Amino acid sequence: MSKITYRDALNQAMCEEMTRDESVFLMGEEVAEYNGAYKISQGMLEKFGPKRVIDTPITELGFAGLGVGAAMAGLRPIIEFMTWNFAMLAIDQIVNAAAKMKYMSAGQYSVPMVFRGAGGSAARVGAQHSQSLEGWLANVPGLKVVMPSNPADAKGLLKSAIRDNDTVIFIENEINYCDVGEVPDDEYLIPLGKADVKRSGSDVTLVAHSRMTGFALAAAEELAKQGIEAEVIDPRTIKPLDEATILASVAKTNRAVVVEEGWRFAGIGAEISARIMEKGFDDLDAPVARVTGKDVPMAYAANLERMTLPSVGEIVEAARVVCNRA
Amino acid sequence: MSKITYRDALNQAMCEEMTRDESVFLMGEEVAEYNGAYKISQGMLEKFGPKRVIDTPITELGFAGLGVGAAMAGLRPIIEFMTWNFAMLAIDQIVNAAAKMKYMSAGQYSVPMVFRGAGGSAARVGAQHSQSLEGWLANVPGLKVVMPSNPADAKGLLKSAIRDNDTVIFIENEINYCDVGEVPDDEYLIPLGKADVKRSGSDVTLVAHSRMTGFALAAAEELAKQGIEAEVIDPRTIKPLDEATILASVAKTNRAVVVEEGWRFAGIGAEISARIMEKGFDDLDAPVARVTGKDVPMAYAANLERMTLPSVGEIVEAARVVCNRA
Amino acid sequence: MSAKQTKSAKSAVGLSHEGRDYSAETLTAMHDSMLFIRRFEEKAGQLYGLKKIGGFCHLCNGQEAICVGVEHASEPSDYFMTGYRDHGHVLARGADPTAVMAELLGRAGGIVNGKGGSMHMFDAKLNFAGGNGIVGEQVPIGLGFGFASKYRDDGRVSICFMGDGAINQGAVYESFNMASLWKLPVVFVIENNQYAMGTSLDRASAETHLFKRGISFKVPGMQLDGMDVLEVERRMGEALAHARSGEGPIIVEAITYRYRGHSMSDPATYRSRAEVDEWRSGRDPIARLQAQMLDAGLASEDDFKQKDRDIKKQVNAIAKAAEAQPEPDAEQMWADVYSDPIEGAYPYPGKVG
Amino acid sequence: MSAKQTKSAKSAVGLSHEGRDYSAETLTAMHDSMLFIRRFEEKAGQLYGLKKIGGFCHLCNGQEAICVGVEHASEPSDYFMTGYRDHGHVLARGADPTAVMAELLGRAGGIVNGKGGSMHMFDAKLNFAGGNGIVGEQVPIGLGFGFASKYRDDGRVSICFMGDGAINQGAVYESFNMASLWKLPVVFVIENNQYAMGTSLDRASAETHLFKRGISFKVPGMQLDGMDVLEVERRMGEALAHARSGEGPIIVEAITYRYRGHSMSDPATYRSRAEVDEWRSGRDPIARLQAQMLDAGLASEDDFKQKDRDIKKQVNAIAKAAEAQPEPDAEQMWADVYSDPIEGAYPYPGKVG
Ligand SMILES: Cc1ncc(C[n+]2csc(CCOP(=O)(O)OP(=O)(O)O)c2C)c(N)n1
Ligand SMILES: Cc1ncc(C[n+]2csc(CCOP(=O)(O)OP(=O)(O)O)c2C)c(N)n1
Ligand SMILES: [Mg+2]
Ligand SMILES: [Mg+2]
Repeated sequence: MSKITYRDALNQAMCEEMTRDESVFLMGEEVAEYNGAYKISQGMLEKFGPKRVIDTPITELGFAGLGVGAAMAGLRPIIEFMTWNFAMLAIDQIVNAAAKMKYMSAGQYSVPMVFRGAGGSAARVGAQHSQSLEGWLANVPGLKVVMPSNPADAKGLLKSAIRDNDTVIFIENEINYCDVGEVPDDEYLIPLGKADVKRSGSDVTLVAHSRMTGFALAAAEELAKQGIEAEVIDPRTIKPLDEATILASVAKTNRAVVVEEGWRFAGIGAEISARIMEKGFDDLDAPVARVTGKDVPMAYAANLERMTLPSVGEIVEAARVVCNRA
Repeated sequence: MSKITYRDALNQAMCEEMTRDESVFLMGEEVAEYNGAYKISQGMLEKFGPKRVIDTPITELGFAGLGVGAAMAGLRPIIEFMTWNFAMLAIDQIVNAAAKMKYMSAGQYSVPMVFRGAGGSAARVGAQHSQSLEGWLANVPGLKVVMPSNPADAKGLLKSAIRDNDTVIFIENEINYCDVGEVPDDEYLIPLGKADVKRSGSDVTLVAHSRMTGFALAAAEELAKQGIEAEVIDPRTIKPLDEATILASVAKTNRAVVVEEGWRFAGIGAEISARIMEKGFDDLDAPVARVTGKDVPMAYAANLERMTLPSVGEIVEAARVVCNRA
Repeated sequence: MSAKQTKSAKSAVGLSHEGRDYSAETLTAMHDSMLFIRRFEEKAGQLYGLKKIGGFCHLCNGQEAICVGVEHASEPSDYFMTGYRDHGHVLARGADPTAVMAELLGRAGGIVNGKGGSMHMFDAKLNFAGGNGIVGEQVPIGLGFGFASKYRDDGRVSICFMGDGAINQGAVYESFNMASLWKLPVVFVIENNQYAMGTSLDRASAETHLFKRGISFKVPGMQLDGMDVLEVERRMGEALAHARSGEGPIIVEAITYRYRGHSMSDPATYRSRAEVDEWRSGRDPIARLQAQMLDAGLASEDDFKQKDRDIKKQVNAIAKAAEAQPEPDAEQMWADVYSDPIEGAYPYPGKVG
Repeated sequence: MSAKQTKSAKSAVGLSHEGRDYSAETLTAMHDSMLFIRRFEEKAGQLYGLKKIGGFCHLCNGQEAICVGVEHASEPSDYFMTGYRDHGHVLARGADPTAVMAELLGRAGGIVNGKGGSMHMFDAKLNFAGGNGIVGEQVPIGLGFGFASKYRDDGRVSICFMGDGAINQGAVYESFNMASLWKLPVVFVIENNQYAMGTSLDRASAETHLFKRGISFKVPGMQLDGMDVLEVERRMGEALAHARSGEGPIIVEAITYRYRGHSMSDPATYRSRAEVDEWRSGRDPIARLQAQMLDAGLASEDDFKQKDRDIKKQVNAIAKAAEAQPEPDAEQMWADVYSDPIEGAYPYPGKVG
């Protein structure tokens, strides 16, 4: 095991896969000479040369489509969006082309590629730079959606995503980039579609992905002090969702809180909440609670930003409510 | 009362509002000289002239943004997407500009406009032309999402949408365009944000919007024959959702099925299902069931298309399940 | 026989045109291919009228010289990427016409198992990469094929078709810029049939000389008569040579005309009968090639009549065979969503909760 | 004093330049405006270093002649629409600098109540329409303002700024085409500072003469020295006259340079010290105007020194006043989402279910 950052974990995953497979390339804005806007691709231009690490003009729709075509032609593109906010410009290529191409062509063409970059809210970057798109993308059949919450997951999942023969939406978190964690020294893969129990507990299940996993773990610590043992589940892959792991936990705890940074209406939390009810109704002692970003655009001011995001306190409160301890 | 089509109802709504208010204009592909790809704007060029009924080049992102700017400058644009499928190209302007502008400018600018067109699946138009975007759009604060299911609602809601001072996403249904229904002769408005009980019943609540309202009503007829009285609720406005009407119904029936044409994962049904549980948990005698489009792109072949869409039979079956009659 | 006829460069010269020699076989192949597409689509139009074909159905009647000329100029390893008006292109490339007809009918033996329909033809073994329904979407994808060829240095060219309406989509210019900047082997073929649905070129485009639409990105362009299959073949050959040589992308604007409405449901009242007739009887690409072949003594009127009868018969047989096919298996609905489905998680059936 | 100084056309000629006369007052106003913006942003940079300003903060040091020259050429009723590098533009337009500084600090008295921050300045009463963070997104929106002016025939022009990186976004060409087709009164100002973050112009653009990027859409273009405020003012005046006259849109490419990194977090190692110095000491727009004014005997070195001291003092006072403000009220979080909120449905609080 070594201690490395989430950022370096992503970098290692790409470097290992690009070393292994000539057909993998990295393309995006500032990924090459600048070493990445958030330095995820540090050193990769030097290592792999300009043929495989490619700076683009600012044309998200165009280079996303380029990636789709290159993947159809047999390459394995990694397309970096500087942040996922900018991917809205490219969403037609992601959804109408990448996600549907295999189906429309009855399997003649597949689109094995990764779209990756930072999603959600960074710090103080305002309304247009603080959006969580995982709900939209997970809505779409043909896409897989992966969101790691720590360095080890980030590395193992990104390697799997690059090897996967489908289009994988890989959403990182800018605030997590500097997080440090233990990562195995030997090569490893983490399979897509498997949730991870980040903390065991018997009283309430907290389901939280990406940056919110950390919030949920912090809430669990606080809850433990109050005598409530929370189990924290990180789905890691949002679509397809590993509902078995979630349902098994709820069968044990009989209570659940779903946490997400994004907006509440028809978000990931809505899906998980609905699914727990559909398949675990009789296990539930209380309605599933959702803790989500507030239903407003993100403001710049520090206090408003703090209020808009879910907080550890809100998770604690929600858990107490579902445990009848509020 | 007169019997008119859903198509004519939309046409009348636009004509009345354009007559009332000089600042309203209609822009989109083929809306003027061609009288609309689906003839919604029949006769409007002749009536209002080329200044106010404007054909565009095929540039969804561009003319959506034009609409945003024109609305900020004080006009009241109606931007037609030939179908909502093409709006994916414009979604950055809808979400990052239209929805957030008022907030970002602290109310200095507002974006009073309507984006409208046919959503969902038409008949046999395949994967790229058969997508339901309401879940994505309803996810976004700042937008209102309206989806009428019959001619009278179409007219009254569109008039309200045009007068509303916010950005309204107005999603019609191509297959409903030829539906005929009673429409009041005198001018009327239907307020946004109010659901409508389309059929009263005591045994189970069916919540269904747009074309699925008709499916739910058909299912209710079938259920009645089987001794189950279904209440059918059409939210009409998806965002904000009139949860009070839905919860009141569930408080009476204790059982609910949510129907939507779109994909299940984090769709409208997930939101409604989660919300019923959150706020009506103790009223529920069975888990809420969802009947949705299958989690696949839409195929062209008639049999596959039929299977992919929700069916009346599936709604009946779901209702019987939640009523313990399956 | 399929729409694509064997190319042969070896045979004796049948016709010399603008400094280029065409063998009788080549000319016959081009002719037969165009005529086949014409008759095939007329049949499709009939079947649409009978409601056996559903949804959208966009015919290319009048535009056959472009796909056929491009096919004859290109290598089998070059990629074709196009929009929704794709029957002619896939047939010209050599796809099994029964599979194409079955696709239009939504049958099990369709070229994509009935899942795509008119707008979404694919034939990977012929490097026919679709078949896209979103106007302009195919352009960045076509760019990606060009990128892959440059990446692998495999000498292939990506041929990316678009219409005079598609040319206004922003993605086209993003693609022009990247193709030009990186000198990608892409030929952008604009099929300028002068209308995008009901919108005439000058009502949608500030610059109506579409071959100039690359100037702002240093992409050279050429304009040609898209009603003349020999001109298409010859100049497309030059364009392909340019792209293949590493000099970067090039635009080919082919002036053409569609005889029918935009799709089967369009009465096309936005243009005059006279305008249609002018193109249809004055500039028809099939009649033109026939006249050239007659002139050169390569065929007689009777030969053409017989050929036409043969093709019609053949097309009828194809339609019959396609119609006889069953609908796709129900399992097809769940197939091809993922290459690597995840156990226990997919498919997530849209069934009762 | 604010960044915008009163324009005056009445006074005696202070300087004649390229056939155009500028009063001493006008020259002083331009100078003071540029200098104010320079010092204001330096202060913002300091506050960012102290972590009092968060998120992204893009300074326009070196580029001041553009916003100031454009402001002086335009009418108060013309619209300004720009990207995220917007402090100079909003100040040049005449916004209250304390409100701008408070915005950067996320305070209650911010120009948008602290909700927007550096990238999202708005001042509707000055027709300053933002402040957009998505590269290129402002271009179709600016087109919409031009559309509205034509619709109302109100004689206003929409001035739409973008960078040399933004110019590659497809939406720009969709906008060029529509503006040209419909002859909308829009001036597209390209602030070509030769880098988009770390990407130099020639690594992103096939055609690096950006004023030519409208040729494919029949949008005329002009290139000017964006480090010369008088040239900006004069030629922008011509461009505005063109747009206002009904002749349609025009592109103005202003060649410029940003002295600082892309944003405060960018060390800008992608360019050499020498290159930066060449622009900074050789072509600085403030120094240049000062030299011209000295030459014309309109001011002395001491005047400029004193002015600089005054402005620095003023900026410090502004920063202090802004810093003294409280954070926005908590209710601001729920405000301004909708104009017509719907009773009982909004806000839907993100609280425990
Ligand atoms: C993005 C998008 N917008 C609109 C449409 C609807 N539509 C289909 S074809 C078409 C016209 C395209 O014209 P052109 O590019 O000239 O091609 P042609 O049909 O003439 O071959 C339009 C508007 C679409 N399919 N996709
Ligand atoms: C659509 C989009 N893509 C990427 C970014 C990230 N980004 C912000 S500024 C910028 C560079 C823009 O350069 P340019 O247009 O030259 O303007 P300048 O910063 O030089 O003023 C990039 C890539 C963004 N904000 N929006
Ligand atoms: Mg056309
Ligand atoms: Mg720049």
